[in-house]
Amino acid sequence: MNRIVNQPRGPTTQGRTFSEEVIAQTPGDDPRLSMCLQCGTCGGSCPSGADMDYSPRELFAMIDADMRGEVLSSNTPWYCVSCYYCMVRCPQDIHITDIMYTLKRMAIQEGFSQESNAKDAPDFSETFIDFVENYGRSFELGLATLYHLRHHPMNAMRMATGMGFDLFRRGRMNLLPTRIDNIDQLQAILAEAKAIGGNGDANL
Amino acid sequence: MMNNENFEPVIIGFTCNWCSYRAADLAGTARVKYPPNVRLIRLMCSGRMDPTFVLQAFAGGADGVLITGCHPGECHYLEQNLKALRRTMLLKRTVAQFGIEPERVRLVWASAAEGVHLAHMITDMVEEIRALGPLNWPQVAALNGNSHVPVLKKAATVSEEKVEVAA
Amino acid sequence: MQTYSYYPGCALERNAAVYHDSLMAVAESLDLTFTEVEDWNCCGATEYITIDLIPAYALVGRNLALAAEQNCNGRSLVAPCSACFLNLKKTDHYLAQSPELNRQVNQALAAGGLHYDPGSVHVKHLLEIVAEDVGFEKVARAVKRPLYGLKVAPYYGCLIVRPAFDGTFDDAEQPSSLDVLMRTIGAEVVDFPAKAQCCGGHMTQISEEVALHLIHQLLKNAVDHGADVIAAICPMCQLNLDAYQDAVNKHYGTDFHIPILYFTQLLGLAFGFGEATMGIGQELVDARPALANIQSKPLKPPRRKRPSKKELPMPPKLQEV
Amino acid sequence: MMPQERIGVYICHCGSNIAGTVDVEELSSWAGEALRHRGVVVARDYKFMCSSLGQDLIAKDIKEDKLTRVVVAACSPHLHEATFRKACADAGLNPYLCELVSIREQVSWVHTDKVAATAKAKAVISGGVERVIHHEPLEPMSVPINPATLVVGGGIAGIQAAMEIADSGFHVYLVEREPSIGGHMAQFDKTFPTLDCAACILTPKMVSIGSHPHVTLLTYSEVEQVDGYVGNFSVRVRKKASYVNHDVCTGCSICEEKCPKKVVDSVFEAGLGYRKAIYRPFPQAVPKYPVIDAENCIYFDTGKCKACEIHCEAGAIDFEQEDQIIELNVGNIILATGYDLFDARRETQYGYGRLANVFTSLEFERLTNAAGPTNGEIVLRDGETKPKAVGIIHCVGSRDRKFNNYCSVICCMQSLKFAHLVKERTGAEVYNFYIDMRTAYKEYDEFYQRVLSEGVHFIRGRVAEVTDVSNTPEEEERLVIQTEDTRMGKQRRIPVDMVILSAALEPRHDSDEIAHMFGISCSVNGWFIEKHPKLDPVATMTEGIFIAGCAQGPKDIPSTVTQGAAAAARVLGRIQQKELALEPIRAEVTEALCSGCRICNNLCPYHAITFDEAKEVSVINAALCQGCGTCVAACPSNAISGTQFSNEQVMAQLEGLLMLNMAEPVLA
Repeated sequence: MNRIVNQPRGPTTQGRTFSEEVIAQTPGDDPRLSMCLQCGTCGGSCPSGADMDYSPRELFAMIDADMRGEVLSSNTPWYCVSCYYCMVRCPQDIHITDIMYTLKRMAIQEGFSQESNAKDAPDFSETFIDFVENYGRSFELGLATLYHLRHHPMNAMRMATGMGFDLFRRGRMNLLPTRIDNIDQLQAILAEAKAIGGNGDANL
Repeated sequence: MMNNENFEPVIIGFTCNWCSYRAADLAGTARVKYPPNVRLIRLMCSGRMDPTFVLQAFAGGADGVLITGCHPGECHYLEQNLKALRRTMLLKRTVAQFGIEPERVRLVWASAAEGVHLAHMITDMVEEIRALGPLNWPQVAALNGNSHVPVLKKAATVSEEKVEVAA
Repeated sequence: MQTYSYYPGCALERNAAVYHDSLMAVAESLDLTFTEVEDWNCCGATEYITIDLIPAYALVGRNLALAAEQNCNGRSLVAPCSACFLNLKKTDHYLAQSPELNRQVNQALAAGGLHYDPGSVHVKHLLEIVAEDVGFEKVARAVKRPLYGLKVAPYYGCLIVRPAFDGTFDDAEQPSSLDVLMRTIGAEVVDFPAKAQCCGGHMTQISEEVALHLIHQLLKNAVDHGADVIAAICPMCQLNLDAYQDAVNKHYGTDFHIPILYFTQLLGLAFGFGEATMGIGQELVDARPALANIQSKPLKPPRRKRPSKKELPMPPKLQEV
Repeated sequence: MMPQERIGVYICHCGSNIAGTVDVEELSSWAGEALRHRGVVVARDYKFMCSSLGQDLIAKDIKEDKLTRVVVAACSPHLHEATFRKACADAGLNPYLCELVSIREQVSWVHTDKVAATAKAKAVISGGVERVIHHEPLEPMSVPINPATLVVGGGIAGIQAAMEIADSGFHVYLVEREPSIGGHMAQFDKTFPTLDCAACILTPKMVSIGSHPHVTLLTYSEVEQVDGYVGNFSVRVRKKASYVNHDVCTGCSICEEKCPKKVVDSVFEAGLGYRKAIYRPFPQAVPKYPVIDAENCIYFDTGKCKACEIHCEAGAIDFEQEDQIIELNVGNIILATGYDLFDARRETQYGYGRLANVFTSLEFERLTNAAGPTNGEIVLRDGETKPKAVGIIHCVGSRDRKFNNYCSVICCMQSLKFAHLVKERTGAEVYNFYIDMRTAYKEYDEFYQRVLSEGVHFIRGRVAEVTDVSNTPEEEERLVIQTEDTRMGKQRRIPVDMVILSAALEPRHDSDEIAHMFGISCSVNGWFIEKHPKLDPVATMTEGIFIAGCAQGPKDIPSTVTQGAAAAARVLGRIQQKELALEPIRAEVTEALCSGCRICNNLCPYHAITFDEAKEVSVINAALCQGCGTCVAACPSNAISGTQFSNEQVMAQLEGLLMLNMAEPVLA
């Protein structure tokens, strides 16, 4: 990374700064990103904060400095466990967790998600939604196995022989998820939703 | 239908001496530009805004009326701006009954620090009224004789009283 | 008799089937009826929103639209899974806040012949309705076999109390409704300061290290305070604490074997249902040894040690829910 | 019809400020022509109307042309209305017959098109001309000022204000809710930044107020009702029964010693210590007499005990005593009602109320106070263990949208003081956790430097949580402060034995009711609103009501004392004037028109409108009326007129603005 952050990097091709883009793509009336005081409540509250390469607070400063590449290749959003501690404690009511989801979507869209050391996470999400799109229901443990088969064959073996087997034995694991009756309807809705633009500006 | 683009509406603005009139002063001091379609009348408080003034403004040829006051909770006279709020709500209903688009009456809160905000609101309102076109009020002639105005005012005041009792 | 629309969520179909079954059993004792939303789909968990915004909201939107359509008399929609609860509630909340998002999501729903007006479905978590709508008094009346002597650590996790969209029903940091509920059925509630901490969610799949750390912290805190059993209100929490306990022990060299039961299972036991009916034994860490601690009479409260003369007074506690 | 008035119109160039955008010559010639039929006899433009030459121009015309009305088109009336009114008065014209219309702030500075700007300026002048025709000569009203003053609140702000006024020889009634004056300052041990002992500097002031010949001290008392207006308020005060006859009590305190009922003292000891059911909050209390807290008294509960009565040799105990109602007449009122401390239990993640060794700032003040429950020893809640590490958390309940959006001003300095005291008295490791360090005042940053040099740790980061969930053996049985150290962007967990929460200052829980009773208002945050935040910080919008100290907003002791003195100075100024001139912008009822509907009665925020049952009409008290005009607008019979803002004036201005007054119809 450059040692000096050159400012301003200016608006992107869509005529918006990076910060404005993040705000526009985050649902709700206003994620209040610009209100950050840099107090560190979020970074301090985060259960997986120790493993993040930047604290959420630092990411917000970097967003403000238009450090798009650095922000989108950070592992921070991928380590977010969605516990919402940061959001309820933030003295400025910034929608931190929602912003993390926005950053994940942007990272995937712009091909940055493979940069971070959490590069398997997007695949996990993709695998999950494959199930949802095909069956209408998810399949948490089958999903885990399939995911691990792709990325961590050893873990998958462990799942299959250890815990997975135990769960299966207790009838807590399916071999196939249930399919909803009206899967056509769901698929039509999702197809239309994707056609609308996926990351359409929620705030426009 | 006339071409509204060339239409220059006349808007009468009622401002409160303590906040919004000072906001207008501040817009001036800060050289914030807005269209020259608004002419302001200074009142001591938005609570002074008599519904008759608004009807008279329309009768006299105004295309819109802007009422401005202190933000709720910041009224110089404790809470008279809330009375202006209630009156404006009733007034919008009353003018609608007279065939006037309620959008022609607009209530805006502006503190003495919000010169830019007030200027934006004025610009926005001018554009909105321009899009609506000139006020076309069949009763104008009748009202010019002033005969309806006290009746109207009474109606608005009495219903305000009811609102206050209900509240 | 109170009737609710019911959104079980995927986990209750299989992995957390005991949660569903035990709920259905205790529902009768509490005069509750649940009408399952027909043909509901997955809420997307925390995954769909990671990939695509509008489809993620449309996915949840379909459930809300179905619930609204099938819900003729303004019943609340109840989700027993905290993640489902949050997704349903959050979607409704943001759709109401953002007209453009609402328009786009409804455009997608229209492709399936559906429509949803934000605000028309009132989403509640199962614990919320037991604590607030049913009330502790009614629960107390249903108790036949109080769980005297069973030391329970009430575990809330995150998503029922956080984020606080339109105000949650309980404190975001130190909630107390489940504590009161467990005391109502005779159990002894242990102090469990970690009660609203995160179970790791899907981090078991992303970074096992992080997940095991969080799970370890929870298990340790419950065991440190002498809990026999942890009461859970969410299938994800139950799964992580139950299924990864072995991995935690291996990783940290610990020897935890604290069972994780759904709060409905404990309610059922107190209401007099048998262990088998309550699905005891489905958990990986066997709950039966812990349940053997249940006494027929309340334990004598431990003698409070006399405070020293020097001791300074504590501020009065804020009232529990 | 011949116009009745002779009007002069004066247009200011303001250098190029107006003339650059508005065609001023065109304006003056237009006004002279087009408004002649409305009475304009002279219209001039001049480079700077507000200059003495400009003013002379007006004066000369008033005299020579016998002008009866003047319209000046220049800058905002808020800038030069007084100037031109005075110029008119000097020339013999009643100042209220002059109208200033703004063609600078509202025309030349905000518009760019010269033609459009000139057209608008014409409308503005036309409105002014129409309005001024309906102006009436007015005289300022005057009201006599009762020289006695009521000060509400006996903290340092109220004490200072009372002292200044009483020392000047005027009488003060000082009303205090608690049994003693002294307020929060009396609870403190040391005061920053000089660390002088609070009691040493405060108690002499308390004593001299208590014995001042010009002060009537009404402790254990509350104001119940306020009527009247500036110069002449009548105030009803309830003096609560203390069940102790002050005429015979010697203040020996044997009753306190013998009282068997111990109660947690949640006021003076901030909940950290005990008092008896009969008590003085602290030994140096002023007045020195104890009160019986009937709620906790065994006698009042069971009818038995009377230990205090038995042991009182003076026979001062009087269980039959009743509340006393005292009526006061005063000319001015100073409200110095202080603040409440934020209830730190609401910020659950810091564990106050759950974790024994989490203390609030006020608890810690009592802990360090030599007269406090531990005789000044800094120990844990067990009353004996000395802490080895102490964390001090700033901004608890402040700068947080969930609780209070504002900075509580004193917490940084207070936390530095705490850090110093802990370090000095226990040698413990001290950690300060802050968002921003705010030490902006004389000698304040120097104090920060001093505490830095004493080896106190400063961690920039708002604490995420204080927890007893331990992760490591070092954390066992201790409190762990988890935060992001924003200096390095790393999470830190710091085990300590004691946590001190620098809790926010909040408006008194009943500040809304107090404001309503005295006819003033509260800001969104609940603090009393001053007349002007910078230029009139101790006056309020209600004449005769002043505010001082934390009731107006969080502040430290020096600022509080300054405000107390400032409010006193304002009151003294009023008293010395003996009577007060009021702006004659008032509403009046024309009795003949009033239908007696009473709609206006409840609309007045100042309770200025009453109903005369005999005449069946509403009556407005001119001294109470502040001229907002709400009643004028609401009167369905047009029976109320507002001077300077009458219906006729506004309607006329409206017609003028819409150019309905032109001899030839002009399409606006």
